[in-house]
Amino acid sequence: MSATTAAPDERVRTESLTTRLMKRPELGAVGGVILVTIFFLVTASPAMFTLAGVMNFLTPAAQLGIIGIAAAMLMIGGEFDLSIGSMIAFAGMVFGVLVVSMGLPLILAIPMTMAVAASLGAVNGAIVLRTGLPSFIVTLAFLFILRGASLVGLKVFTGGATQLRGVRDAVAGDWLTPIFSGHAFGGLFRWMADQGWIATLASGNPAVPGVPVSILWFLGFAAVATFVLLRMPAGNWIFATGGDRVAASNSGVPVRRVKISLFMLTACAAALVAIITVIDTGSTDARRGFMKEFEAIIAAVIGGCLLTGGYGSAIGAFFGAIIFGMVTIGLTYTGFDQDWFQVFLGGMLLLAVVFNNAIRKRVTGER
Amino acid sequence: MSATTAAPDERVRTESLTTRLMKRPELGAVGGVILVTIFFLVTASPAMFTLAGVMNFLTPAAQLGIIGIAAAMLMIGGEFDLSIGSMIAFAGMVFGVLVVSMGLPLILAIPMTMAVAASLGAVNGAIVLRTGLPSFIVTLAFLFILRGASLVGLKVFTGGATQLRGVRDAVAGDWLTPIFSGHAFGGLFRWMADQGWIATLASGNPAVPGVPVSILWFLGFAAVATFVLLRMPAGNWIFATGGDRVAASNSGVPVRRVKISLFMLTACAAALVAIITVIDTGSTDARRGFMKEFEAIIAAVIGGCLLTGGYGSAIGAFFGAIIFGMVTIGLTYTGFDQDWFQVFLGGMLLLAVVFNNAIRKRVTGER
Amino acid sequence: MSEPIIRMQGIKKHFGNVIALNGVTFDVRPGECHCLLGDNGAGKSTFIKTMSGVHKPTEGTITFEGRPMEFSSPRDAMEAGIATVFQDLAMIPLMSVTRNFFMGREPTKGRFVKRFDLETANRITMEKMREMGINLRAPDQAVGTLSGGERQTVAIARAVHFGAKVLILDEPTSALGVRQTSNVLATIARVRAQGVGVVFISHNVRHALAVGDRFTVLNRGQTLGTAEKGQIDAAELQDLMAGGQELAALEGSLGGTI
Amino acid sequence: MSEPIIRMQGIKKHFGNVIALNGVTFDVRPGECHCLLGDNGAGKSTFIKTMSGVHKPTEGTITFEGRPMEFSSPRDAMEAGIATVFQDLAMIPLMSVTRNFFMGREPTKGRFVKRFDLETANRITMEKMREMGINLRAPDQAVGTLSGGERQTVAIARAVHFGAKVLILDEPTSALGVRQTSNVLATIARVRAQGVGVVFISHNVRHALAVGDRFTVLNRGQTLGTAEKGQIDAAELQDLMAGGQELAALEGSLGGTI
Amino acid sequence: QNIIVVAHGQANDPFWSVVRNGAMLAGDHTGASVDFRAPETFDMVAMGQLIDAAVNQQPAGIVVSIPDADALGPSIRRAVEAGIPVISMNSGGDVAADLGVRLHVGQSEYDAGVAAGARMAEMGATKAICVNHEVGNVSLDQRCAGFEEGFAQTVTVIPTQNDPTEVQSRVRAALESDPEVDAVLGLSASLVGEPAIAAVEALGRDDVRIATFDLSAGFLEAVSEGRASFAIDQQQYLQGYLPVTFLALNAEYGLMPGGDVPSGPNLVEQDAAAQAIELSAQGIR
Ligand SMILES: Nc1ncnc2c1ncn2[C@@H]1O[C@H](COP(=O)(O)OP(=O)(O)OP(=O)(O)O)[C@@H](O)[C@H]1O
Ligand SMILES: Nc1ncnc2c1ncn2[C@@H]1O[C@H](COP(=O)(O)OP(=O)(O)OP(=O)(O)O)[C@@H](O)[C@H]1O
Ligand SMILES: [Mg+2]
Ligand SMILES: [Mg+2]
Repeated sequence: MSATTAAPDERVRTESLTTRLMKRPELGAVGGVILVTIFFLVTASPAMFTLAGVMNFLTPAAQLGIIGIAAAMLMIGGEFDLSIGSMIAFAGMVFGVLVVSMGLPLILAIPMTMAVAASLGAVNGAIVLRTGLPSFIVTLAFLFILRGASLVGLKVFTGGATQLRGVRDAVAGDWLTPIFSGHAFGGLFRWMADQGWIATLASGNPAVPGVPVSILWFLGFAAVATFVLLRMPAGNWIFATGGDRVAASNSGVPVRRVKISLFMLTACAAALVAIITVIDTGSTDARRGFMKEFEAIIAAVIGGCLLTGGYGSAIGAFFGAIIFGMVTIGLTYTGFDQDWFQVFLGGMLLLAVVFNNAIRKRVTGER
Repeated sequence: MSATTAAPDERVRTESLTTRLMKRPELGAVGGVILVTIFFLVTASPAMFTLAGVMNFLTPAAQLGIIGIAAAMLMIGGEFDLSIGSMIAFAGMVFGVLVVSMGLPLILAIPMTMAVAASLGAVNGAIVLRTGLPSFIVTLAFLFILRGASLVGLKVFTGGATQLRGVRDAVAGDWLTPIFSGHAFGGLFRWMADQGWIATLASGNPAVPGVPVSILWFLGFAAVATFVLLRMPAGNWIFATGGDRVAASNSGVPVRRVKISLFMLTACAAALVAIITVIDTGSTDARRGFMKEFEAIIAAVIGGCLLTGGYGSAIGAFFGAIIFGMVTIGLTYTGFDQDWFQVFLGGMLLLAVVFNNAIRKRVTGER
Repeated sequence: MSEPIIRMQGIKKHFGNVIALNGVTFDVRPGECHCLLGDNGAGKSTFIKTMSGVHKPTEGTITFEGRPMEFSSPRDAMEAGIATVFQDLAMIPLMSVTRNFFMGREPTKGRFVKRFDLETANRITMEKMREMGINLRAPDQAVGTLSGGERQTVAIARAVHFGAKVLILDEPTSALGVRQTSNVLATIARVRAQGVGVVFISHNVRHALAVGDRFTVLNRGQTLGTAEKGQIDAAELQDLMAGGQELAALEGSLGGTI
Repeated sequence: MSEPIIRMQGIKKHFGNVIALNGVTFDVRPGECHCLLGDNGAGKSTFIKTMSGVHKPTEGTITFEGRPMEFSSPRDAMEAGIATVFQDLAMIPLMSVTRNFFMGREPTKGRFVKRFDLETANRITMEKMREMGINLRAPDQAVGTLSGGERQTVAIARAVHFGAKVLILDEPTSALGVRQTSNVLATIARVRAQGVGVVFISHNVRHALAVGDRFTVLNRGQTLGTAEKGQIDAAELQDLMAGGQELAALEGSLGGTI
Repeated sequence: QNIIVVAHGQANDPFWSVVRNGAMLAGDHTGASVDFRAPETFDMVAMGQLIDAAVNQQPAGIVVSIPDADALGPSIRRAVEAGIPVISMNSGGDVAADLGVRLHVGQSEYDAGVAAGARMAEMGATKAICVNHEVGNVSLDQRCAGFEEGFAQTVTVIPTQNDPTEVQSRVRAALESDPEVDAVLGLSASLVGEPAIAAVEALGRDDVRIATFDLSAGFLEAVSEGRASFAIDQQQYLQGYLPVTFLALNAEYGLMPGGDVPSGPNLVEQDAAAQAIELSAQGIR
């Protein structure tokens, strides 16, 4: 119908590859990571960027990142979950009880914990959809309820204490344990230590016994989440649902199904973190995951998610979690007076996000 | 141009007065208050609804309400402030230092504290507007920065402690003190006690020495905020700004001015609460106001504010704060086991909000 | 004459105390274009929303292919073969044109993991838009940055692409340029010839007369009556659409139809 | 011929890598209706948004009443006397009709505390809407629940009420019924007679010819030329608006103009 | 009889849950009904309001902790004025008498910190960090301050959150960035002490001495195995048990001891640790 079909459009200016790359919301948070890295390279003790140091700040970042990515997906879908942190405590309690008090093997205990978490997530979602209340207030109620229930549960099963111990003994020898705790690639690292490629401890063991499995889970989850969001129909539905619920529903997106699934996913991510940390520390207590919902949302927002839904990325939350982890742990490596910790934390966060944003704006022109 | 001008429109069904009343967002939260009251009338010790008991749960409700109403106005204007709680600590620190360490009279110390708070609020707002970042992340940075700064400030001015004492002595005798602390109508209450109309303590003093001034501030602020929102051009601008920033700006609303003013207002409300509580307790510490930003948002949301902006009311936040105050204090009047406290708190909040919502829906038809 | 695909009888719809529809009866047959006309606020959009599963009627029955039917969501209606262009277009501004085009009905590829086939989707989108007379710069432009007419064209192209049995168009040409309008009208004629039933809402008498086979006029939530093509002329129709009230006097060439 | 109120010269506007306007020159004189025509995506809305202070032009100059001018916000433009009906209407769905009508320019009463005079505002709103041919149920109905045409009428009535020197209308009649359309066209004629300069964007050749004094056609971000009334006939104009490309063949009465 | 306990630490805090267990057991033993209450976070304003609420119910006695005498003073005085016997526990021993409180059960946080610091110095440590999981909580801050005093060297306070993984990473970071640090003091055994042990062991440093306030079974195990140095025990079970018992007896027979009861400090070292493990796992120590 027109002759200009294939010819380049005169209404479009050409742009460079970097410009095109920087435009992707996934890459928005990279700038922040670079900035924070440079900051610590200058100010922190060199121990921070040894292999051991990097693993050290990546471990909390990974645990935060797993829930952060889930929170980001839920946020893209237009909802919040404030019960993530309490869910970590609750799922940890359930898992601990199943493993220690009931003595179940992991192959049963893990699916059961996940099932409990998923059904609580579904309850959250169902209430939100049924009542039309904002998810903020509904999941807030669950923040309190689950936190309280963890305490009560722990007291019942320990006979009065707020800490349930003995998980490490209970799962030792279970064939699933290495998948959820400890370090991967131990052999490789030992070999590298023997070759003198990586630092060793006084005892001759490698300073880093391997890659903590939580980091692998973190990487894997980020990859899967990104794939789902960008390359699967479900991802399209999530963006649509969060962008405009009515329009999405009118266009045939199964909005309710999407939202409920996302709530379940978030709860399961919290349960995964609970399982990993409970096995790792060998115990669980009533304060686990305190304020984690908050940090998860922070990671998602640093990574470029909009609180209003419909925009964001899993990779952004990935980098957001790394930024947050680096800043919280990194300040300990610096010589700054630790009383200033929170001031620095806030300042660095602000700087990283402003920097991200400035780069993105400069690159995409105004928007 | 048409004949049906004055005649009743056949396209409208008549509705009763109650229906029309219940439709107002201001009244949405009343249902929740009634429900919660009934619950505690049944379960709690009768001491809760004596005069002393009512004052007792209204005092925290009032302190929460002052920031809750400000948070509601900001939320209606489309923004968040997560630095409210830290601002309470910071303003409290500033005020304490001015009064105790510098020995300034209240007539100077209060305006100076307010000015500091307002300018920090303006900085918050300016960063949000300048960078286009979500206020969530910007004020989150200030959450950390101000909390950290309070700690550092307290340590500097007390020579290492995180608690600053002696405010009560410093302000005793200042003519402004009765306006910001203590109880109003003390004479009236003493007279009523002498008449035997209200309960007295063993010492013969009335059990309630008067109405805590924070309650009067709360009532006054709620009235003014409601008036501004519903009856002033500025109120219209706030709703428009939060409803759709671009549309509002295109229609000539000074969006930037509105947002900055709201940030300043929120900060000043936090400073007011700080001043009231610091004078009342006679001390301040680095943990003051911890998580209050959260509770303020809860009060606003219980009261019917939408997190996405453009909808809500000050009266709603007023009742939201009362519900929250009643539930947190009220549970201690019941015989429930403290371990279950959080479970009940969450359950009651959920119940109150669901109930509000159900009533409103039933009354307005579907929406 | 063939059986109606969809028949709506005595439809009423109340929103709280607002009565939007007060008993409307309407049907569409395969291969016909049934125009729904009426003043602003007459209830046209509300009516087609009940037809496409967005609203549940307060009263009244819907029969689809002879069977009584209750759509519980727009997805149900879509699966039954009803595609709709809503007046507000139902687009997500932050999403790309392609993603909006295929929202809810993404083409997939891959054996085990069904991936969203973006290449195919992009190609189809560009093609369908070009057929409607819009040359997009790129299929990944956000819908929010499209011009009003471009956006409307996306919605129409999408509905035509997926419209199986019934195609509902709520003022589809309101923001369109002359070329795009003539394309849309030609498209209506084409799909009608393929046996699809079309419901067409317009305020433009000339557009309605150009493609309509039957004309139903709504006024203040009620049906004023239905006319066959040829039974009614432009001036009469326009009079009905204005709700029987006279028009403002105007100079210029507007004498006849607007 | 009188001096132009507003003159825009060589306006360019880029969004990132998108070139929306590539040098457009345009002016409006008091008491004339200048029509801005063009295909979908030609850049009409972008152009009038730079005129009303929403966008800053990437390049080009704006002269207002003979003085160079830079509007830093729509509020500035409004205060200078420019009222605009945007294509997306710039309404807040959750707010009432009255509050939308007076948004940003509320009437006040009271000596010390300037209160929003809601009674007056309600009265004016109902009156102005009635003049345009819409009988609202109540002035406190939320705009989000109005029908498309009702909503558009609110935006037009508002702009007309506040339009002091220049009135810009971006496709104001797209969602309107016949009666409302004729009211709007009559209103344009009326305010023009009062010496207000009107910029009128439309895809309807007949509407443009009915009220326009001059006609400027945009195509792909550039001016194709300006014609005076009488210099050009409907078919020529329509040809220009279609960007010089032929129209789809159509049966029925659409032969001439759409 | 109804006795109300208002504490500044939450029911899910491992330390305070032991206090609560003690109070509850005392309730069982004496037949009094015990309500245990605490604000949601360390919040002096809210705590004052909880004391007011308790006074309104006219109980047979009130037990309070007093981390901030200025803030809680008016509420406590009101209780005294209303004729309710008040006993303070845990913190506030120095101000209790001025406020009209009958007696105090507990140990000053500051003194306990001094004892811990002195012991640590005695064991030969030269440079220490104090890991504070709730900076700004005055009673925790005092523990660090006392430790510094007893240790007679500057002590760096490392602020952290409640999350064991983060605590572990930060302790490790602190040790790596300053290899001279050879002593770690935690302010909570389960929240800080156990992750600190894990961090030190991951670094393979056996010259670092680890001590903590309060007890947890896991930490005690480490002490008994020699992987950690000692835990500071306030015997906070007594802080819950004794005041309730005293008040119940007071209500029944008008009895009241004549002076304060110090419940600690008591350093649990390798020899005594094994015995405490089981009790700790049950929430008694
Ligand atoms: N959700 C709602 N709540 C209240 N009233 C509503 C709602 N939706 C529509 N209405 C009212 O119902 C009437 C019919 O609206 P509808 O959108 O169906 O009109 P329409 O015929 O499509 O008009 P137009 O030609 O202007 O698009 C309008 O007067 C409108 O104000
Ligand atoms: N913010 C933006 N970012 C990128 N491109 C934009 C933006 N706004 C407009 N455009 C592009 O600029 C072009 C001109 O858009 P504009 O809205 O001005 O067209 P129009 O002439 O008003 O069309 P219509 O008649 O359809 O309303 C369109 O192709 C559109 O895609
Ligand atoms: Mg309509
Ligand atoms: Mg346009």
